[in-house]
Order: sequence, then structure tokens, then C-alpha cells
Amino acid sequence: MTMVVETARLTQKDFASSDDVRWCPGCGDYGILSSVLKVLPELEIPKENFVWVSGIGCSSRFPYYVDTYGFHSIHGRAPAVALGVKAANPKLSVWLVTGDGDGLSIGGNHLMHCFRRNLDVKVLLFNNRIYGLTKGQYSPTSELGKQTHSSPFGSADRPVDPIRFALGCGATFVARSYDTAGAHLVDVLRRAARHRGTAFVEILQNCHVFNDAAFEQITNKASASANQLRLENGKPLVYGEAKDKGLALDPATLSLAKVENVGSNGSSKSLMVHDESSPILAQFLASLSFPEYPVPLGVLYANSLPTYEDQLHHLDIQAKETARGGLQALLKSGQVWQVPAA
Amino acid sequence: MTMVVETARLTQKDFASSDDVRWCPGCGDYGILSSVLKVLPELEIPKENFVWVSGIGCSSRFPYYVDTYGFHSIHGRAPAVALGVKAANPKLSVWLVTGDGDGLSIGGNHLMHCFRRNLDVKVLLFNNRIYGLTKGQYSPTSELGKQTHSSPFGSADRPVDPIRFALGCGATFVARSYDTAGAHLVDVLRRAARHRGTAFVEILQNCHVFNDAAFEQITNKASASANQLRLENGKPLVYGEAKDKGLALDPATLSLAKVENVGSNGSSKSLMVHDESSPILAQFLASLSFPEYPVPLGVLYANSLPTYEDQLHHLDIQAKETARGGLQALLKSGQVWQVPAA
Amino acid sequence: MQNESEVPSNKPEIVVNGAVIRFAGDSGDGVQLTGQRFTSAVALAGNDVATLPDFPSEIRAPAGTLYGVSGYQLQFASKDVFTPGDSLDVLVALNAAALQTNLSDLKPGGLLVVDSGALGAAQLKKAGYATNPLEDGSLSGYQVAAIDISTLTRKAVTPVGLSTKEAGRCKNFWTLGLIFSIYDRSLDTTLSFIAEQFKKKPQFAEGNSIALKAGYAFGTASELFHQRYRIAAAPRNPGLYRNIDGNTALSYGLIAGSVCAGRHLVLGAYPITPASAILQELSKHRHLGVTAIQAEDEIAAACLALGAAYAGAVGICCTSGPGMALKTEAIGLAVATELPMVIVDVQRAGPSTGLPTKPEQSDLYLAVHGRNGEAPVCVLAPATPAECFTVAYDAVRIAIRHMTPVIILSDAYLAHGAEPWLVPDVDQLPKFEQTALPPTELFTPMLRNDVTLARPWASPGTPGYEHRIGGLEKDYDTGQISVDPLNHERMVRTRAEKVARIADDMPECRIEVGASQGKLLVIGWGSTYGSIREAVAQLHAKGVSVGHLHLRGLCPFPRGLEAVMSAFGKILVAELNSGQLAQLLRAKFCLDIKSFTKIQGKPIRTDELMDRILKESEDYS
Amino acid sequence: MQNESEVPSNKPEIVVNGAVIRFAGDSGDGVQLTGQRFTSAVALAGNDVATLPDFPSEIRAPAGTLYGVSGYQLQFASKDVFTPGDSLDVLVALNAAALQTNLSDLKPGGLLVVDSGALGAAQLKKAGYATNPLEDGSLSGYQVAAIDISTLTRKAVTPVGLSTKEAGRCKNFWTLGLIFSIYDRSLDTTLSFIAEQFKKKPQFAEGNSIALKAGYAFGTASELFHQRYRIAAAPRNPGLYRNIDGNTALSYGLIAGSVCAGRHLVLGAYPITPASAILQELSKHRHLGVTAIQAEDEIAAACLALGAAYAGAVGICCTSGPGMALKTEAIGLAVATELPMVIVDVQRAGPSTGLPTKPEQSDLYLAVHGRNGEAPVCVLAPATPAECFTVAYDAVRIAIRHMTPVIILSDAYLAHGAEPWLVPDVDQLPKFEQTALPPTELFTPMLRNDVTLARPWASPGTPGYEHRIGGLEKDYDTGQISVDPLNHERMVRTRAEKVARIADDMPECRIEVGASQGKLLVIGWGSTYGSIREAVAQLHAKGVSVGHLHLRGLCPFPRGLEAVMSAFGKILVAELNSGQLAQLLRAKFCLDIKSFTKIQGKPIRTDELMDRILKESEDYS
Ligand SMILES: Cc1ncc(C[n+]2csc(CCOP(=O)(O)OP(=O)(O)O)c2C)c(N)n1
Ligand SMILES: Cc1ncc(C[n+]2csc(CCOP(=O)(O)OP(=O)(O)O)c2C)c(N)n1
Ligand code: SF4
Ligand code: SF4
Ligand SMILES: [Mg+2]
Ligand SMILES: [Mg+2]
Repeated sequence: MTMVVETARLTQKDFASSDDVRWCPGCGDYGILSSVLKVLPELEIPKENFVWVSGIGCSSRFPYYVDTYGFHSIHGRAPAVALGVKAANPKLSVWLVTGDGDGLSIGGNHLMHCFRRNLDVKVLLFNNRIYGLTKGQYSPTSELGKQTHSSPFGSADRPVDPIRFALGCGATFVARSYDTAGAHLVDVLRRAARHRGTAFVEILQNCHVFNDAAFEQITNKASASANQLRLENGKPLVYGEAKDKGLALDPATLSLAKVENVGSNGSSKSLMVHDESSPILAQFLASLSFPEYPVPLGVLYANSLPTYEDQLHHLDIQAKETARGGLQALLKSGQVWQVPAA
Repeated sequence: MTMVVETARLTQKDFASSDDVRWCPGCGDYGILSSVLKVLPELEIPKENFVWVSGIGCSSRFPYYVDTYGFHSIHGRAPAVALGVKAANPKLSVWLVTGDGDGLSIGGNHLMHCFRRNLDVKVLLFNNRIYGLTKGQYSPTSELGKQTHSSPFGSADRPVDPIRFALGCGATFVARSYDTAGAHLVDVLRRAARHRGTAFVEILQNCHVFNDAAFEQITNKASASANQLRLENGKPLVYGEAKDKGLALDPATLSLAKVENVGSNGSSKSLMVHDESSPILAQFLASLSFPEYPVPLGVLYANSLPTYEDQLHHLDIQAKETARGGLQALLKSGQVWQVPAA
Repeated sequence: MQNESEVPSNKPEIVVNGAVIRFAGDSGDGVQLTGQRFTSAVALAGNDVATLPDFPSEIRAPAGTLYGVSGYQLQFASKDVFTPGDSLDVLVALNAAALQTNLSDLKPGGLLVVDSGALGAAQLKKAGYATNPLEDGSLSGYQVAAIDISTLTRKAVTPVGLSTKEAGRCKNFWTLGLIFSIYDRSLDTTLSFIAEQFKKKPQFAEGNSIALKAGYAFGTASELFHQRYRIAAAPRNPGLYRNIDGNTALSYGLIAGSVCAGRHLVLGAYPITPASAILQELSKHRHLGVTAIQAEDEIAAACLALGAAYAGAVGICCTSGPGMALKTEAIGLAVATELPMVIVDVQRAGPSTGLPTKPEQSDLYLAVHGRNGEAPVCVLAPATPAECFTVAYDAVRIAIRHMTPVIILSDAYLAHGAEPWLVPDVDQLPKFEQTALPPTELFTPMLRNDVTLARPWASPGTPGYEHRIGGLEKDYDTGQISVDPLNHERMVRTRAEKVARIADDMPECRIEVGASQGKLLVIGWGSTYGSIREAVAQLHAKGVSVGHLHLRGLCPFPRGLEAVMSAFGKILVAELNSGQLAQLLRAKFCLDIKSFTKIQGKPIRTDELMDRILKESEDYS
Repeated sequence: MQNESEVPSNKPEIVVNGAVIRFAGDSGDGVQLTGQRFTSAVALAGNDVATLPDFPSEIRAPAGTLYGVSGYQLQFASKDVFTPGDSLDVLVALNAAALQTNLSDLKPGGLLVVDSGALGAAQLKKAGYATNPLEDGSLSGYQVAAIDISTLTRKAVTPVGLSTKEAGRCKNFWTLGLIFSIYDRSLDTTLSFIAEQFKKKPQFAEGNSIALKAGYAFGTASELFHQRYRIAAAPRNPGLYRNIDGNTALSYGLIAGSVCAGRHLVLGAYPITPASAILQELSKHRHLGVTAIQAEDEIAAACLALGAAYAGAVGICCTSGPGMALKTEAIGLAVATELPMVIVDVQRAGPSTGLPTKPEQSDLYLAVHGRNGEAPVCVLAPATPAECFTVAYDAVRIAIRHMTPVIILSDAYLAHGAEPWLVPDVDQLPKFEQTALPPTELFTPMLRNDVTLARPWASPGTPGYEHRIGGLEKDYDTGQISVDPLNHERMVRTRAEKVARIADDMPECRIEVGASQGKLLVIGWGSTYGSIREAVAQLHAKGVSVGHLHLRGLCPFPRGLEAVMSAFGKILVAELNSGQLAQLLRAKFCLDIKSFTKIQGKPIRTDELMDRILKESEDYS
């Protein structure tokens, strides 16, 4: 019999920084922090190789609470900062935290380019459908007509959907969970961590102070099962307390139709089966509108493509083939002439 | 018999400005200009109510060549400038010209927000897959691996697809044509002009100097019919010289499958019929990859939704209900007190 | 109706000229509201008042932490008041952390009101106290009123049926009632405020009203307070008054400007502390022709304001430091296209994100110099909260008359500070001049007005004036794109001259207070007005040869500035930065100007400036 | 092998010291290439040379238009040359528009070579000529060589089988051959260049070679030219030389810096004229540890450079005015986080889009003052194309040693101008100092080096130094977020002092040429070096009491500046803007400094500056 001696593993405690957590009591961000702290030690990455990068917002305070390297940058620019970090040192595990304002209002362009490049970073977007840090103005994910400090007569802006946006920009991993989802959130974060390339996770988050209960219907225990469509790859799309409701393709209308009493009448074989690798299915899922349909949670789409880092590595190979020596060689390249000593 | 006396209509000439056109000889922009000049007089909008807004780039020189109001702004910001123009005067007909760099690199975020707001402007994106004005660097639509001045070993950035991006951002009208398409381009522009809300038109454009023949396979007479999928609402998806090829839904793989010998074997009834109002069909079309599939041209998606201007108007109604008098009333609102004359 | 709690007290009443009070407590304690209500009450009673709110950037910092303390200071008096005061007559500390961070500002012998119910062991520890200050003698230099406000409030409010937590939230009104009793104020306006504010939550309305009255009754009855203070109304010009803070005044000024110009106002703004309130205020007034758009970022905000200006509206954007930095390129386009646009920068402490809720005057360089190329713009700065109205109005007027972007530099202190304001009569506001369009045949986009050098404002929708404009250099005569070398120089110099001529449109420079010639001239700009004025006035009254000049125009400088300066032997610029105005003045006038600087995210104190003035005066002799 | 076309000529040979030549033609005429090849040839032959390329912002402006004219001017000589020359000895005009726009710069009696084949009626009309200048006597003041270059080229090249259009494109090499013959130069290096350049298109290689030789032969044989000129090699220090333009030199300097620092270089850049060439150059050298990323915009470029700096690489970004404006906020973050980052601004004429291809020095204010809050950075400026190498290298060195962003101000003239460069020996480059990390137990992110005040550069991946950083104000001791008032002031002053101490790391100020004390000191910075030096040297040689000081450090100013200035009675700053450096110096030193300004998108001419110097000297006496 061999004895397995466990080497000292990192624990959750190792990743909790000593900073006072400065979110409001009751903020959903606490739940996300605790799920993140559960996942990090599992990844078997040395502490010093993690970098948490954020923009500005309540959500963007996140890096202070994780005892790794961290960069609390400026509003909306975290993806750009992260690109630089990875370009300097591709072996780092870089995690971005952004908000619905930080990531989709001022920072939308950088997020788009991050997605299309497939930079190998994890992007956690805390969507509370409000500007928290600036005290309650509407955000790009706020509902049309929402009354806030900056929209006393209701917002005139149609919201953007983070998931559809990410898919439209060519993101290779797109998932959704919520602040208090516990094991579900941990699972999704774990999947994101393992994805090579940009992993986008929308996390529905409750802003207790300025937009309380925005996701109540989805997240509260009583209505959760009716309103959540929990996705599992290879499994049919079912929901409801007894998993007795499902979704099936209606080719005539090119949409997903609801099927009741799944299982009892054996209709489950006609149900749509989740396939993470299908970009079109992801679109079907992304366009389900709540509350008519349940909200898809889990990994909507995952596809393995070369990362930006892979491409850079490829350039290195190309460059080496044509490389013409070191620095001195460079300086004296081109047409040169020697002036002899007089 | 009644005599119909035509009132003096505007003609193409009325819209051509006297400025020297400063594009390179052979540039695709000339063809676009001439199609635009054909459409404008048709719209029966007084000249002074047109505003052409652009960013910076070869394409963005466009406003100088149309004898209406025009604003050649700064790189990437045309959608924001246009938002201001429309907010100040919603009855203006505002047209944006942007490039693949202007609109999708530096200006991507503004375009996204323009789409989601459904601002009633027409957006013409001249996609030449290169930076023209700065003399030949790769753009966000350049192919992966493309060698340019700024990517001597090939570009490391996966391109973004303008159409998929627009759909992901919630654009309500999405179409595609090309510089030398003549009547097709004129048709698409006409449709865009009539759409209420943001009308996005990707125009494939040849940069003769820095990216010549980028769309040769699609646009040249010889291969055009094989490589173009010309969309017509309510008509089946067919292509090829004899319209003998088509596309049909494959529900198993959730994709469009090619069908050969359409018509001869009657298979045309199984073909997918174009439906501009289907967001999912638009996604199917947008994900067809060339050269395996033909390139969809025409209106991929059109959906009538309230415009941003409609929403503002709605706010006006709300505001009027609660309005509390004029300026003087505002100034003396709140808790006031009178200091009597001594 | 006389409130039953406002029983006539039999305590002796002492007449004083004024008082400085600070309310301090946890962010959740409602300190800002308390301060605002007190300010409102004393102003309504005819006192002059100046305020200094100070709060953390955390939304709800964890309870009891030092960085979570929120404060609201005010000075009110029977004479004109220019600052919120240096040191406190009364400190109200609603928890241990507030006591810890604020005590040093209380005058020796001053009144300390402290909630003893919030000084539990854990709270004291969090606030860094090893021992209970109520017991260790460390408060012996003050007049201490330790009251278990938490418990008293809860008890008073319980009958209404609020939960313990909800009842605790009424603590601020209890405290307010107490202070009202000490300063012998009526509760009426506060009670009607409560009724209005909690219209939809009658339980809260009742709880807060009861708490207010209970605090008042406690103050009247308690032996802790031996006397009441009476502060008479300040003499004032007749008219209708209201309290106003800088952000509101600024918003009103912008609206008034656009209404009087007969133009729509289009605001492009992106929320940012401490400027968000302007966006929020302007959003309310669509019926006055105001369209306030929350843009996707500050660049879009500036560009949309500019687009709106092109289309004939008054284009406005408002922001603070980091957002201002982002507008740099767009403001350059406004310079090149010569369109009327007003950019408001409510300054906060930098660099970068800095101290987001604290005032500083360190964006002056950015406003005056922060653009690529030669890109002069007009820069104005209001001196007091109420003056934000005047300056904003003027900014709109100048932008339109001179066809130029105008930057207004406010700051976090002006933004939140409040003072009584004589409501202007709309018909008496300065009139707008707008150059009429030339006949279409003579029109070019760059045809300039002889007096102002302003170009014509021809907007889309106007037949016959179709033209193109942009950021490329334009021909002086035709307005077409031009790369001609001499034309470029001419255009650069013309744009500069256009801005320089705005000085003709500003009031001449004049001394605010003190000597108009003599040893020392103290120059200030923006929110330091009150401190400088007070310091100079006090010393001048004592015979020191010192005068105070305050600049509202920072670019161009007002006419007569050189003459005023030359009447003094020495010049000292006092500002909340490293000496930015001093450097600009030195550059322009080549005078050896001295700097008083403070970069602490706090206003200048009168006493510290007085010390410096005395020192400079001594050095001088 | 002696080329058959290079037949020994029997024309008289005149020895001259130097010459100023300008090639001018349509954008499509290949004028830039002609100029570059001529420069290369004369430099290889040992002449000193300075160049001035000048081209329109249109890619291919419509043929024959005035705004479509492209020019390339150079001065080459048997002695040191500092400017491309004021007026031309030789003007080569390849079309009517080029003749129209360039003739006024030709010296009276100078040689005009004009392609008479490009002076057709339509072309003349487009160029604004009512009559043919060859016939109307308007060229009588010059030595005119009207040659039908178009036809002669086509004829020479036809045998190779090129199309008429392609044959026409060889015109520039024909012209080059002609000028080579006049200045008696060998064709060898040009022929090998052609062979290399058109390796993949042998027909073009042959066509251009034939054209070159034909032009040479024509020049030798033609009676139009009565003599040849000989310009001897300039005396030079021994060593290996090459020609280099400013953008290339700057790129090499950055690479050399990062290689010598033992760090990766990460460039974030977004294309913009005239800075794109730096992005393009750096993209070629991945094998030297360079990652050049074309970012989505300038904000991303700056942020990624900063992210890279955080992660231990040298973070660089390069841009021009409008892009610089966009980086304002990100540079503020670099100041707050105290990370080593180099920002290159290749200035062009503004404001806004301005004149995108023309030089100007009008971003100085933006570089020094253009950030929100108190945000000082180091600002450096190279004086010549070759010096771009040194300054870029130094910028990397200073950024790392002092842990600060450094801005380099180049301009369109330096960017494209070229000069011979003594290739440095890599082993002789200044060494890098990098403060070692303290032991982990002592580490805080803000622990400062006593000498430089630099904080430690601890990068992700290094165990034990995990820390968080950002744009909020930090505690001086712990590096944690702090809102303490005195701490903020201390941090602001410390960051300023850190930048001020960089002066200890720069060479002391010294006079470039002329008097080191006396009546007038002319101060310059950046690309005006040559003009100022030349003007001062010429007048000083004539006995005028004038000296030239050139600043490489604009923030901080170099040590000893005050001393140098105080040795002169009067100071004149010459710059390509409205007087920005003059204002900064006035502000700092409180001296009544005068300005020579020029804002025409063109370098200063030696003669115009000499006039002003004389005037100032007269006024003085
Ligand atoms: C350039 C700039 N503009 C604006 C701000 C102000 N600001 C800080 S956070 C924020 C939005 C926060 O919303 P979100 O990203 O949704 O984060 P949350 O606070 O809701 O987590 C804004 C507008 C800033 N700091 N910098
Ligand atoms: C802020 C800013 N950055 C960069 C530039 C330089 N620039 C001008 S146009 C352009 C890109 C042009 O590409 P595209 O939008 O595709 O237009 P095209 O010229 O191809 O029509 C760039 C990078 C600029 N003018 N302003
Ligand atoms: S304001 Fe909202 S999002 Fe921010 S910390 Fe408080 S509860 Fe959380
Ligand atoms: S560079 Fe290309 S896109 Fe620009 S004008 Fe020339 S051909 Fe057209
Ligand atoms: Mg949010
Ligand atoms: Mg392009």
C-alpha cells in the first residue's frame, strides 16, 4: 500500500486579501466573491500567476479582495489593460471584473475586440442593470422605460443584451449565472477557467441599494425552477420544478417552442438537446425572452479556437524564420558605409 | 384629359457638390457616391434637411461630395455626433458614412449604442478590409494572417463580422451590397432610407491602392452569380447562374444546407424562404462562410421597432403631464422665502 | 399651529452672531439629509449660511469604519457668511468613528453632542479607540453632551410600529430636533418637508416627525444644555430667496441661457461624481426644451453636444476630471469647427481616479492647455454655489455670441455646497446677441463678425446655407479645406484673437474686499472665494494692507487685471492645486507671483490663509 | 564595373561646398522615392545631408492638382549640414502644379529642371496658369532646362516591354539619373537598390535601371548643362554610418532600450500619420522581444502599454496629436500607478485633424499640462532625426529608473527627415539601473528609492509580491487606498519631486553654438534645431553676440538652465507654435522671454530667423 502525501495546497483563505470589503451590506457582490474564492484554489495555479484586472464601479473593486496581483484601472478599459498584461507575460491567468456600465457602456468596444481576438482571459460581467458606484443611474442593460435618477421619465434607450452582444462579437465561450447561485456559479466559473480563450460570464447581480430585486423572479427559491433554464451539454432543454417543461425546435417559425408535460407523454425525444458547440443554438437560447420563456443559465456556447496568444506564438515562429540577428545587426542594417580613421 | 404638371424635382446634379473628389483613381468609393446621388433626389426630402456625418478615413471624406449639410468629424465618433444632430432636430435625414476602421475599430462602441437605441439614421459602412487613409494597415475586418504594413508576419487578430456585430447589438435593419453593384446598391440604399430606425448597410468596397481585389471573387461578373446569394423577401434562397442552387434548413445540424439542381427536381419547395423579419434566419445567413457558401446580399434583416426619437417624444408627453410652468417657475421652485423691502 | 413639543423653554437665551456646526456619522446615518434640513431651516429663518458636505466614495461603507464617516458642516450667522467655518462650535458625532475623525476640529470648550448608544466596545475598537473617550478624560476640554440617541429614538418611535432597524433610521431627525431646540428654531418647515418626502410611506413620515419632536423636547427639558442661542436674521436685499447648491444653480443657469437664447438645450453626459447631479437635474426639464442624454461615455457625450450645436441647439456636456480628460479630442474639434458648446468640469481631486468625492482645482491646466494643436477656448469659473447660475448663463451667452466652446470649472465643494440665493427675475437676465445669417449669396461657413470674429451659425434645416465642416484646416475666405501655410497661421491667430476678444464681454476686474492698492494682493478663482475673502477682510480690518481679487475669467483674463495687480507690491495666488493659476499668470504677465497651495481634498481654512498673508506682509516690509 | 552610361564627361567641373535641391511632382510621380535615393547616394558618398519631405494627406490626390503636389528637398554638402536649406539651387518640377507651387523657393538664377512633356494645356490650366510659363517669359530669372522627360523616359524604356503607363512610372529614375550626372555621382548604389527593390518584378527593375542610365546619359550629353558640380565628402569621425530617418531612429532607440534593460517591449499603437511608421517598424522585430499590437484605438493602446508595464515589460505607445488627446486619461493612470511607460507623440499641425502631414510643435502644452489633477510626467524632445535614437533610448532608461511615464515629442519633420548616423556600438550604450526589489517582508507597492523616489517594480509572476494597484490615491507607507488629506498632499508633492529629480539624470544644459554669454540667447527644442543652429552660427560668425541653447528635457528642465539664461541680456524662444515653450519658461523663471513663432506647417527658415535675431539685437542696443 502506498501512502499519498498531499503537498500543501492553496486554500480559500490564501486568496482572501486582508482589505476591508467595502460593498454595501446585502450587495450581491459578496456572493460572487465567495464563489470565486472557492474556485481559485482548485485551479492549481500559483497565487503569483493570477492577475485580477478591473475598470471602475462597485464591481470593479473586486481585485482588492483577492490576494493576488491586481490592477484597478480606469472606467471601461480593463480588457485593454489585460491585453497588455498577457502580451507581456502570456503564462499569467488573467481575470477581468467589469460591470454593465463599465463593460457595456464606456467599455463596449474593448470588450468587443477582446472577444474577437479570443484573448485568453476570463471576463466576469456583474450585471445589476444599474450604475451602482455613481448612485443609481440607468445602465445599458436597464429596461426601456426604467425610472432612475438620470431617467426621471423612464429610460429612452433600448437595452443591449450582454450574451447576444458577446455572440455577435465572436466570443468563444459565453455563459450566465447569478450572484447567489452557489454551486452553479462555482461550476460556471470553473468551466470558464478551463476554457482556452476569452471566457465571458454574465453574472446577474443584485444591487441592494439602487436596483433591489431586479432578478428576484429568476433567483428566488420559489420561482427559480420555473424561470431558470439550466443548460447541460448533451441534455434536452427542460425546466420547471419537475423538469416537466421543455423546449423544442419549431422549424416553421424558426423558434423554440414550449412543450408541456415532458416525460409523462414521452415527448422528450422531440426536445432540443443542448449543444454548446452550436452557434445557432446559442442564438436561439439568447433570444428567449423572459418572462415568456425561462432564462438560460450555464454555458450557452463554448468553442475551441486558437487564442490570441497562440497567434502571437505563431508570429514568433514566422519571425524567427526571417530573423536577421540581434540588436547590433538591426542598427547596422540597410545601406551602410565606413568612414575610415583619418 | 388632365395634364399633370410636374413640380421642379431635385436631380442628381443638385446633390453633387462642387468639391474636387479626392479619392484615388480606381477607388470603389466613386461607385458608392454615384449610387447615393441616384437615391437622394428620389426621397423627396428638401436638400437642407439632409445631414451627412462621417468620422475619419478615405470613406469619411464622403460628406464633402454631397451638396447638403455635412460634418466631417473625428475618427470613430460619427454615431455620437449624429445622435446630437438628431436630438437637436429630429426631422433631419441623417446619413452616416464610416469605414471598417472608423466604425469597427475606434468607433465600435458608438455604433453598438446607435444600434441598440435604434436612432433613426442610415449607417453606410464602407468595408475595404484595410486602413486606406493611413496607407495600408490591417483593419478589424482584415483576414487572420493578412500581411500588411503593420502585420508583416500576418495579422494575429481574428476579424469581426460587421453583420453579426450589428445583429448582436440589436440593429433593426441590416443589409449588404457592394461598391459596383449599381441597381442592387441603389435598391438597398432606398430600402435603408425608408426604414425607420438605424439602418445598417455594409458596402463591400475595393481599395484599389492598398487592398486591391479583396472582393474580386464576389463582385466580378464571371463568378458573381455563383458567389452571391441575392436575398428577396418571401422568395426562396437560390443562387447560381441559372438560380439552380439553393439553401435549405437542416434541423439536425441547425444549419443551412446546399441544395443542387433546384427546380429541375422540384426540390425548391423544401428551400428556405427568406423572411426579413426573422432574427434567427438573419443569424443563419450571417454565419454562412465564404467561399464554402455564397455571400448573402440585400436586406438580411428588417424589423420595425420604436425609434430613439419615438422614445424621446414619449418622454415629452410624460414630461408635459408633470410640467410645472416655465423658467421663472423653475427658478423659484422648492422652499422659498420673501425678504421684504426694509 | 404651534407644535406641542415646541414648548417655550425657560432656559436663558444668549444672542450670538453665528455658529459653526458639523453633523458627523456613519454613511448610513442620514447625516447629509440632517445637514441639508438644518441649512434649509436657518436660511428660511433669514440667516446667511454656507455649507460643506463631505462624504466617502463608498456607497454604504461598512458600518463603523473610519473611512465610512460622512460629515456635513455649516456656518450660519446674522451677517454675511462666506465659508462653512474653520473650527466648530458644535460637533454632533453619531458614532465612534465620527468622533475619532472629527474631534480635532472642535474648538476648545466647544459643544460635543455624542450618541453614547453608538460607543459600544466593538464600535470603539473599529474606530481605533483603546478606551472609551467618555471615560478616559480625553474629552475634558469640551462641553460634552453624551446622550443615548439610538435608544431614545427607538423608544420614541416604537409606537408607530416601525421595525427596530427602521426606527434606528429616525436617529437623524431626533438629532436635528435636539439641535433645533438649542438654536431655538421652529420645526414647521422640517415637519412639512417630512410629510412631503415620505408621502408614500406614512409610517416613516410619522416616525421621523415623532423623532424630530422628541429630540426637540429632550433638548428643551434636559439639564445638559444650560442655555439656548439666538442668531438673528442677516440683513438682506429684499426679494424672493431660496437655498441653492452649486450643481442645481449651474443646471438652472444652463437652462436659463438656452431659454433666453430661444434655442433647445441638448446635454450629453455620462454619470460621474460630483457632476452627475447636473445630468439628473437637466433630465427633469424636457418641458423647457431640454434634452438630456446619458451617453455611452464622455467622448460620445462631447460629440453629441457638438453635433447638437451644429444642428442649432445649445450643446452642453458636464463631467469631472477623468471624463474631462476623455473629451480632449472632441473639444479640439469644437475649436476647429467653431461651434457653441459648453463643457462643465466639476473638479475633484486627482490625478486619475484620485479622491472622487473631494474638491480640488487641479484641472485648470487641462482646461486651458489640454488639447493637441493650438486650441484656445474660453474658461470660466464660478466663485460660490449661487454664482454657478450666473456663470453658466454667461457661458451659454458667450458660446453663442462668440461661436466658441466654453469650459466652466466648478468643483466638488461648489457642487454640494449651498447658500441662500436671490431668485433672479427672468426678464432682467442679460440679453442674448446672435449674429444674423448673411444673405445666402454672401454666405461662407467662415465669414466672420467684425466685432467678435464669430463665424455664422447656419444649421441644417436652413435652406440655402448647406455647407460642410470638420476638423481639417479651412480656408479663411471660403471655408473649404486648405493646406496653405499662411492661411493656417492666419486661422490659428484668428481663433486665438476671437477668444481673446471675449474679454470685452466680461466685467472688468475689481477688488472684492480689502485694499485696492497696497502691499499684498491675494488672487483666487473658483470655490476658494469665501476663505480668501474672509481672510483678507479680517486682516484688512486689522490694518493689514491686503486686497482680494477673484477671477471668474481664466481664459481670457479679464481686462484691467494688469492694472489691478500693478497697484500692489506683491501678489499671492491661493488655490487648491500646486499653483496652476499662479503659473499661468506668471507666464502671461511675467510677474514674480507667489503661491499659496493646498492639495488635501479640502477647502482652504481662513486661519491658515491668514497666517500666510501675515507672513507675506512681514517678509515684505 | 563601370557603367557604360557613366561615360567620363568633358564638361568643366566646378567644386562647390553644397547644394539645395528639391524634387517636386504629382503624388503619383514617385518624388519621395527619388529624394530618398538621392539622399542615400550622396550620404554614401560621404556628404552630410539633411532632408525635408513634404506630401499631401490624400493618398493619390487627383493628378495635376495643386494640393496633390509632393516634394522632397535636401541639402548636401562637404561640411556639416543642419537644415534642408532655405532656398533652392535646383528645382526639379515634374508637372505644372509642382512648378506653380514651388518656383518661388528657387534662388534667382537657380537651375530649374522642368518636364515640358507635363505642361500640356489641360495641365497648365489645372495648375492655374493662363499662359505657358516656358513661353511667357516668367522664368527668365532662372536657368531653365525644359526637357520632355515623359517622352524621353517612355522612349528609353519601351524596349523592355512595359505598358505606356508603366513606362511613365519610370520617369522618376530618369530624372534621378539626370541629377546624378549634374552632380557627378555614381549610379552603382541606386542600381543595386533597384535590383533589390524590384526583385520580384524583373521588368520593372530593368525599366527603372534603363531610365536611370538614360537620364544620366542625357545629362552628360546635353548642351543644356554647361558644367558639372563636385561636392567633396564632409569630414567625419571614423565609424560605420547609415542614413536614418526620425521614425526609424526612434523605433531603434526603443528597441535598444528594452534589449539593454533585459525586458520585453510591448507596443500598443493605433495607426496615425505621421506616427504609423513606428508601429510598422516595431512590428518587424519580434525576434528581439518586441510585441507590437495594433490596438482598437489610442485609449486601448495606452492602456495595454500600461498593462504590459505592470506585467514587467517596457510599455510603449506611439501616436500623433488627435491620438495623444485620447490618451490623456490613461497617462493619468500611469502617473497614479507610477509605472514605466513611454508615450511617443509625433506632432503634426492642429488643432483637431488640422494638417495631418505637416509638422508643428503645438502639443507641448498637452504633453506637459494635459491631464486631470496634478499629474506631472517627464517630457523629452529629440532635436534631429538621428537624435531620435538617443532620446528614445533615454526615455526607456528614465521610465524604468524613475518609474514614471515619459513622453517623447517628435514631429512630422523629424519623422520623415533623414540624416547620416554613426551606428552606435551596442556595448557602449549607457547602462540601465533598475532598483532591486526589497525583501518580501519589507515590500509595499509604494516603498521608494531614496535617490530617485521610484517605487519598486514588482510584476505578476513574482511570488511574494502580490499587491493591488490603481488610480485611487494611495497611502504613502502602505500603498493601500487612502483618503487622508495630508497623505494626499504628500503623495502629490512626492510624485512631483520624483519627476523633478529626473533632471539629475540628464546632461547639464550647454550652448550648442555661438556665444555662451552676451546679448541674445536663442532657445529652441525639437526639430527646429538645424534652423536655429544655422542662423545663430552664421550671425555669430559675423560678430553678432548670440548663442543657441537647445532643450531636450522639457519637463523637468535640465539643471543649469537658469545659469545659462542669466548670462544673456535677452532671450528669444523659437518654436513652431504660438509660443508654448516661451510661456512655460516665463512661468518657471519669471523672465521676460520673447517668442519667435511660426505656425505654417513648415520648418523655420534660417533667413527668417536671422532677420529676427538681428532685429532683437538692434532693439537691444
Ligand atoms: C471616465 C469615467 N467616467 C465616469 C466615471 C464614473 N463612474 C464610476 S463607476 C461608473 C459606472 C458603474 O456602473 P457599473 O459598471 O454597472 O458598475 P457597478 O457600480 O454597478 O458595479 C461610472 C459612470 C469614472 N470613474 N470614470
Ligand atoms: C484619433 C485618431 N486616430 C487615428 C487617426 C488616423 N486615421 C485616420 S483614418 C484611419 C483609419 C481609416 O480606415 P477606415 O476607417 O477603414 O477608412 P478607409 O480609409 O479605409 O476608408 C486612421 C487610423 C485619426 N485621424 N484620429
Ligand atoms: S451600490 Fe449596489 S452594487 Fe454597489 S456595493 Fe452597494 S449594493 Fe452593491
Ligand atoms: S487609399 Fe484606397 S480607399 Fe483610400 S481613396 Fe485610395 S483606393 Fe480609395
Ligand atoms: Mg452596474
Ligand atoms: Mg477601410
